[in-house]
Amino acid sequence: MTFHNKMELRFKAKSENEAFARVTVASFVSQLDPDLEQLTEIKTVVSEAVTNAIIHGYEENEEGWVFLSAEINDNEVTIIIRDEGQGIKDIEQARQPLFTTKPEMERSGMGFTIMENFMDHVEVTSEEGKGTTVKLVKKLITNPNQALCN
Amino acid sequence: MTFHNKMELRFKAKSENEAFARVTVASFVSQLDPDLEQLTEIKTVVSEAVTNAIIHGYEENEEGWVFLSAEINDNEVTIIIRDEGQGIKDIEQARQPLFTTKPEMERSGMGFTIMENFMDHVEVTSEEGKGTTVKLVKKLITNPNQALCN
Amino acid sequence: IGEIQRFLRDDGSVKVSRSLKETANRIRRKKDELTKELGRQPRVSEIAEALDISPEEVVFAQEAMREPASIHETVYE
Ligand SMILES: Nc1ncnc2c1ncn2[C@@H]1O[C@H](COP(=O)(O)OP(=O)(O)O)[C@@H](O)[C@H]1O
Ligand SMILES: Nc1ncnc2c1ncn2[C@@H]1O[C@H](COP(=O)(O)OP(=O)(O)O)[C@@H](O)[C@H]1O
Ligand SMILES: [Mg+2]
Ligand SMILES: [Mg+2]
Repeated sequence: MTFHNKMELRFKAKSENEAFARVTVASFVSQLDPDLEQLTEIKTVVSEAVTNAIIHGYEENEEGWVFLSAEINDNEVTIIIRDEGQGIKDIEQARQPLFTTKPEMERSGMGFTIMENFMDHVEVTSEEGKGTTVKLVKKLITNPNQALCN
Repeated sequence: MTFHNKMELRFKAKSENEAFARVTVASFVSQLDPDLEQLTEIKTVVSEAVTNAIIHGYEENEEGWVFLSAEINDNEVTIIIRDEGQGIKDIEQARQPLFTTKPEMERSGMGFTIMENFMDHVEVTSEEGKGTTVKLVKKLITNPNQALCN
Repeated sequence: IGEIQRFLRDDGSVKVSRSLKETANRIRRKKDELTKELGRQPRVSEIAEALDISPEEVVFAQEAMREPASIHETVYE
């Protein structure tokens, strides 16, 4: 392994911080020089996971903390988003496309599906009354010349 | 008090993270939509304090963590940058304009002076062998119309 | 006098939201230009170099495209 970097962040469960979290992770990942498409994918999944923590985990109680870490190992990024909110009863069901417990809020139920589509690996652990952790891993194509040789 | 927000961050003492820290704070503070000049001032002081933690506190030992928090209370921003590095022997001397212990690195010795000029309040605490904490406070002009009425 | 200075300063000030939006527009134009030129999506560094800002600043400014930085701006501009 030649390149390693890590950051850990926590912020209040306020909807204003969704954009903040997205910029923070994207700016950290920009050290790997991804292309703009990959960067947009990462921003999108961070958005989805952080929004879930805020509106489902804490039901917008701004006292709650959202925990976020990002780690770079060579060209692989691991992002962990965690809350200490209400947790998920049935994770398998929650991950189904279109499943949502908040249809009244115009939620699409596509959050987890988007994460699965844009990332190489998505791991969800949760305990009712304790909170939820989402681990997201993605290998970036960081050097176009290298990609050509594969 | 009507608006409150807080974030806490830590990251490895790598020079790559200086730009990351600067943009992270800028993106957090931009929730207040300050004027560009004030945001530039904040980015500059974060740069100076984080660079100090990395190159003086840890002497670029990448194992070290730099701790950064930012808090908004109405239009006042408080930024704390802390390291657990080697600490400062004589704080008063360190804060003098042009004083530097690393003249060989083309350091200007103006870091603390810049912080004092751009912020309303600068507090430095340090213990040799334990680390250094820099607390920076600034009131932002967030609404020009309001300023007119004063 | 303090108030007058403050007034003068405010009068000449540029809000961050506006400045970011301008940078975001430059980024979008550069991105389209480079996509055509290279036949692929540009990398963050390629945009950053072309506009002479850091990759982190590219990310930050790009965000201004997605959402207005303040409600004030949505309503009044
Ligand atoms: N952090 C979380 N805490 C509690 N419940 C969650 C969390 N994340 C997701 N969920 C549950 O999983 C469901 C599906 O999530 P998602 O696919 O993002 O769709 P949506 O957010 O549109 O409902 C949510 O409706 C919610 O019930
Ligand atoms: N976080 C820190 N840990 C240890 N020493 C520090 C730290 N920050 C500043 N110093 C000391 O204070 C001096 C003055 O800092 P500064 O005004 O930023 O100038 P410069 O960084 O150019 O030397 C430094 O040369 C260093 O000796
Ligand atoms: Mg969702
Ligand atoms: Mg310095």
